[in-house]
Amino acid sequence: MRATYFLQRLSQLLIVIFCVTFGCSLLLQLIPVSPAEILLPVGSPEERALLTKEIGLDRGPIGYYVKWLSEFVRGDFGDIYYSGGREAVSSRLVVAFPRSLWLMLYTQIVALAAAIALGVWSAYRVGRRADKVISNVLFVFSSIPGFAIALVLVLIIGVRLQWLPTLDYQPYSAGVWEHFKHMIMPVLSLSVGLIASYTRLLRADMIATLREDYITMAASKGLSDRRILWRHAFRPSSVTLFTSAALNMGGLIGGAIVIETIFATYGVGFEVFAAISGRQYIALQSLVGLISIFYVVFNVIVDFAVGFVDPRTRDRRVNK
Amino acid sequence: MAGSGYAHLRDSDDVVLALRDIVVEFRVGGGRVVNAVSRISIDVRRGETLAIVGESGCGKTTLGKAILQLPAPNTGQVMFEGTDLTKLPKEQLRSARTAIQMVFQDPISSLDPRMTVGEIVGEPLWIWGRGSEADREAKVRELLNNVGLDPELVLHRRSYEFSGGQCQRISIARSLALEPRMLICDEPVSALDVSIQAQILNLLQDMKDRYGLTMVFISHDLAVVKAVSNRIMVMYLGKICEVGSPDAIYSKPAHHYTSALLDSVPVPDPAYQRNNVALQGEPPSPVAPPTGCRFRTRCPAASPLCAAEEPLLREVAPDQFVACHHPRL
Amino acid sequence: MNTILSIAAMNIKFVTPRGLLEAVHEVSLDIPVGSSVGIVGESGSGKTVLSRAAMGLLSGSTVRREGKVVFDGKELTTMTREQVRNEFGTGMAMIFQDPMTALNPVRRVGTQIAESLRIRLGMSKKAAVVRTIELLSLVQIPDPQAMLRKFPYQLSGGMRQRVMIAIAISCSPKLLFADEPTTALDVTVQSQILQLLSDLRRELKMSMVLVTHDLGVVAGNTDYVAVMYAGEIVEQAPTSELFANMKMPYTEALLKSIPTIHMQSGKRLAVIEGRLPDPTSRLQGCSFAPRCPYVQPKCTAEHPPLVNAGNDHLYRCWFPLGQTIARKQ
Amino acid sequence: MSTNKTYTVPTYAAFGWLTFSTFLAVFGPLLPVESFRTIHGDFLDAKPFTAGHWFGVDSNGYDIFSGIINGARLSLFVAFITVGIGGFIGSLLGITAAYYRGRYDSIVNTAFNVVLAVPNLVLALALVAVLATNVDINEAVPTWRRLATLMISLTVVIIPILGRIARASALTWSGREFVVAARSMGMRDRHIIWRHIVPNVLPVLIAVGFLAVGVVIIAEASLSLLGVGIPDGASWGGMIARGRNDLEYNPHALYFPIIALALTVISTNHLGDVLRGRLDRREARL
Repeated sequence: MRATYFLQRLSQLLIVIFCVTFGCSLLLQLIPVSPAEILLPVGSPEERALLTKEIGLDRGPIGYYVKWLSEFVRGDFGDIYYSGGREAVSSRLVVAFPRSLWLMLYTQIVALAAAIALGVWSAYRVGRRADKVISNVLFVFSSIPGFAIALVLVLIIGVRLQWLPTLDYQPYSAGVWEHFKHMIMPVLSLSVGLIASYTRLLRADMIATLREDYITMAASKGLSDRRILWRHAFRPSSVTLFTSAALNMGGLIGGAIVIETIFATYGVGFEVFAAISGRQYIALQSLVGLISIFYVVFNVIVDFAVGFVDPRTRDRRVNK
Repeated sequence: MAGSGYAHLRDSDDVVLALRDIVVEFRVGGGRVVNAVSRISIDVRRGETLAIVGESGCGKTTLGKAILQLPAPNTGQVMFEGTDLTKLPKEQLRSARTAIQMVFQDPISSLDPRMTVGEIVGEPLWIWGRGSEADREAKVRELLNNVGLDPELVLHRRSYEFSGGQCQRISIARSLALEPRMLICDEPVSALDVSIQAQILNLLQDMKDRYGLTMVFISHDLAVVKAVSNRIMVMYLGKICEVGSPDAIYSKPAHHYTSALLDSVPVPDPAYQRNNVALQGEPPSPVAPPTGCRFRTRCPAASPLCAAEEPLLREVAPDQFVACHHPRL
Repeated sequence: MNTILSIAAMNIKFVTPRGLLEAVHEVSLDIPVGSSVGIVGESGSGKTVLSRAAMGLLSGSTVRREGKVVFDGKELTTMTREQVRNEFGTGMAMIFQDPMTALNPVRRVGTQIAESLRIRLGMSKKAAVVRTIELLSLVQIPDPQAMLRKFPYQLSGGMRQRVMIAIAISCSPKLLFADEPTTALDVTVQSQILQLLSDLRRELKMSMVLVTHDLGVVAGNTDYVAVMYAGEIVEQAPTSELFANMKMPYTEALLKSIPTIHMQSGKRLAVIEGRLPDPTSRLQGCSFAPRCPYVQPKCTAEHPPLVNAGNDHLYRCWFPLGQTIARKQ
Repeated sequence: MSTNKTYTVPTYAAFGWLTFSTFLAVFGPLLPVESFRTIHGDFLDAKPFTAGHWFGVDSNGYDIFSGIINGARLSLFVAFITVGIGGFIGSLLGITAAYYRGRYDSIVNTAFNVVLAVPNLVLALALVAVLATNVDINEAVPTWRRLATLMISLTVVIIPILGRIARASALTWSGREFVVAARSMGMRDRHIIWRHIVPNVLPVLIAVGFLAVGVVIIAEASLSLLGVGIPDGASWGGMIARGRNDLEYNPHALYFPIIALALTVISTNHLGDVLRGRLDRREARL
């Protein structure tokens, strides 16, 4: 039963990847100018014709897509062209990807840790002062865009106080503290909004769970509040939280464009931006394809994680 | 041919509704199929109240909705006044449905919370463009009066301002607006408090007399059914166990399941003694029902024959039919 | 007579947006050791709130509780939460109406039962498993070993209710609260569970409070009955005395309005007119007065006190049934 | 937030701020405020509370106060239009999909998932880049077309967000028995959708729509920071982008648009929350 479900789900997600990438290549055909013209603004017609053939644009939309796909699955994500040369997207990703990955991981860890603590506490104290303060402060933070927080941090901590560097990224190899020093502000800017939204999700679900009969039942067994909160209430309340966290993964990998630009972290998001502003449509298509694969992979992972957290869903989804 | 048999069907002119070999199946994940209703045939005479009784999951509600084609049965005929509803095209079915109306179990879910009572009760008239606006309002007032609500007080209020019993009255008024000839009541009182149940049951009885209705009354509660019905059909796991008049079935049930059901009903009398041991176990899954007689896994009288062959309905007493190899009569 | 639980002058109010909702009003009730006491009432009568408050399970900023609860010689109402918690499981335990919502959906059946054993009784892991299996067989679950690793959603309603009973009796409580333990179940399963409860009560020498809306359930399973209406006890007596000699018109009306399988079919049911009282406003007189067929001017003007008629029979009525007082009908 | 009173001081404040900024957006040009394009050469880098320039002047000589008023018009205009159109298309798709189910539903649902698989900003950026490319790449794209492109892109972002919520809500409402009742009375599907489903889904959509306005305002500002927002950098996002270049010496050029933007988003989010809360309480009573 579960194997059938797994295959079903996987095929749905493959359809999503297909649609995203195929949609991308259709958009490419929509551009009123030949991409070769954009990529080689100073090239001769012969050079452009050669490039058109190399990319596969002479084969029509489907032929082009098939060619792109066969190269994509082999790890050839196309090239980025600039005056006087070209560079493989994959070689740029080798640099950019780890940066985005760390950024995403730290952000999620910080956001989840804070949200679980705050969410459980405020649900336990619902309606009391602590809950109200937490909820209102987080509400305000959830409405302030990440870039605004980033700019204010840069101004105060980076420029005025000079505590942390405002630009650039350092790998682990440059020293652990160096690495973290460059990560603190971007991670904070990204996670403040997430903390707020995660906490709201968890708090709402926890409050609903705490009203369930099985919590009263647990209380009538003579268990302590701490045990009831963590052993009985947290797990069934955390499904929405983890689902939404997993769905953010793709966005954090490829969508943290503004933050990566402000702090010059130059991860995948920045590569996407560079591809768009440099009209590198083939590179863009590969990058968007990669991001959607990320989205899909985390979708599958979270599906099974949810099945572990809440066993009811294992059978419920079979019934749907 | 295996089936539930046709011995209980009556061949007379006043049969309004005749169901023939109704099968309703639901697909669940993993290619499994739930046999909610399997090959049920039954008929209802004009002015009669047929009660369909059974525990949860026996398919009684599904059967009731299949009459209205909500959803349509997978196979089988639904003959209503001589027309087969399963064969009607969409538009004709739409108008055919007006002759059969339904009262639902959940009085709150069956009323749109954003509409006033006047709009709710008048809606069927609006759909079919019956009469002018003034005619319709007069009709709505009359209906509300008939179900025991004061039109002046309720007309402009919304359903969530009312209690369950009042909502059920509104729901009944709505179902009568099109002057249907048949009313299907799906557990109309099981969501209500005891003191309110009797009010609604009496109201249904009154409305039946006033509008000359034929009724199908679906319930899990044998006591409620006894109060309202002329003929009873007991269901178990999508099949008919027993069909007959209430007096026959309640005084000398022929099917072991019917008898077990009757024995399980709590009686409000401390001196009352049960004569049989309670039925053991719970109904098996409708995804993989037992072979032969579906009740055999819990039946005190089960024999190898019951597993091998499905019992057909046969007459054991005048107007009492049972599908059992070893009936109690 | 020894009492295991004694509730004195209990008042419970809820703070709601519409004002104070008085759920329980001046209720006093003693549960004798070893007895089974039924609390009967319709929705909104305060029966569930009363049982939860007696156990100290109602908490939160919206609850206002007054009164005294003495359990087994200890005054719960003056104890700390920590101390009250120490009475749970070993002293008092509760089973709930809907076993689907009262079992934790994400934890295995075995873990849920063993949890009380390990935490409340300090058993080792191994001993807890052994005892869990014993408990599961005690509540007549076939194949208890396999049951340990199951999740509640994989069980049928009856099995879930048995698991919940196993949890409740795991630490051998002296008093068991059963809050509508069979309402969510089918009628054949209901009688199994009621039988199980009464067997266990005898075996484990437990006292029991059975909260239900069904006079039929009360009749066969209790020694004493308290009838509640609008947050008050309106009649209270030993079960056989109550059914033989009803004093309160509400109790009588409730009994008469229940359809039974022994009544003649097609007969009109006796009805309690009107609807359940609004819990946010308390009437000046008797709360049943607006619906009472025997209402007198005094009933609407003055609130009747609880009167003792002898034989442990208490009632709250100015003009009790069976007394030769001229009544306007 | 979770008070029992329906309207609290923050609610009035949020409503007041939104009314005020909408007023500025509509009547801004009629107010006796100098055009935001006027360059005040004498007041370059003037700090806040300078007479005549209460919010100061930035390093280009633009008055920040008139910039904020003008930005209100653009930011709110873009946000309300895109949410309106995107919400309409999204809920049309979502509601019909939920009602009819079957293959149509799975197509719509997959389409929503496809769009959601691409991060908001990436999607908007890519659409802007593709749609705003001219035949002659050296010729500048006209302002109106860039604005239209921006709005179309943001609409595409909004459609699946609101569409999914409309679908989920419509799914629960179409399961209610009153819908079955309506069908049994012979009501036509389109009438059922229009009379029974839409009125019940609408309040949720309006509540979420307020949140979506916040999403669009932030998305537009992000695009501005990346240089592809509302043309001429006249929106709040554009002002933030310009202020960023000079943040060490003229922080007020950054603070004021950020405050205006944050207040607006806080207000729309808060109003969305209040509506949501009222709905939840109402549902709870049903």
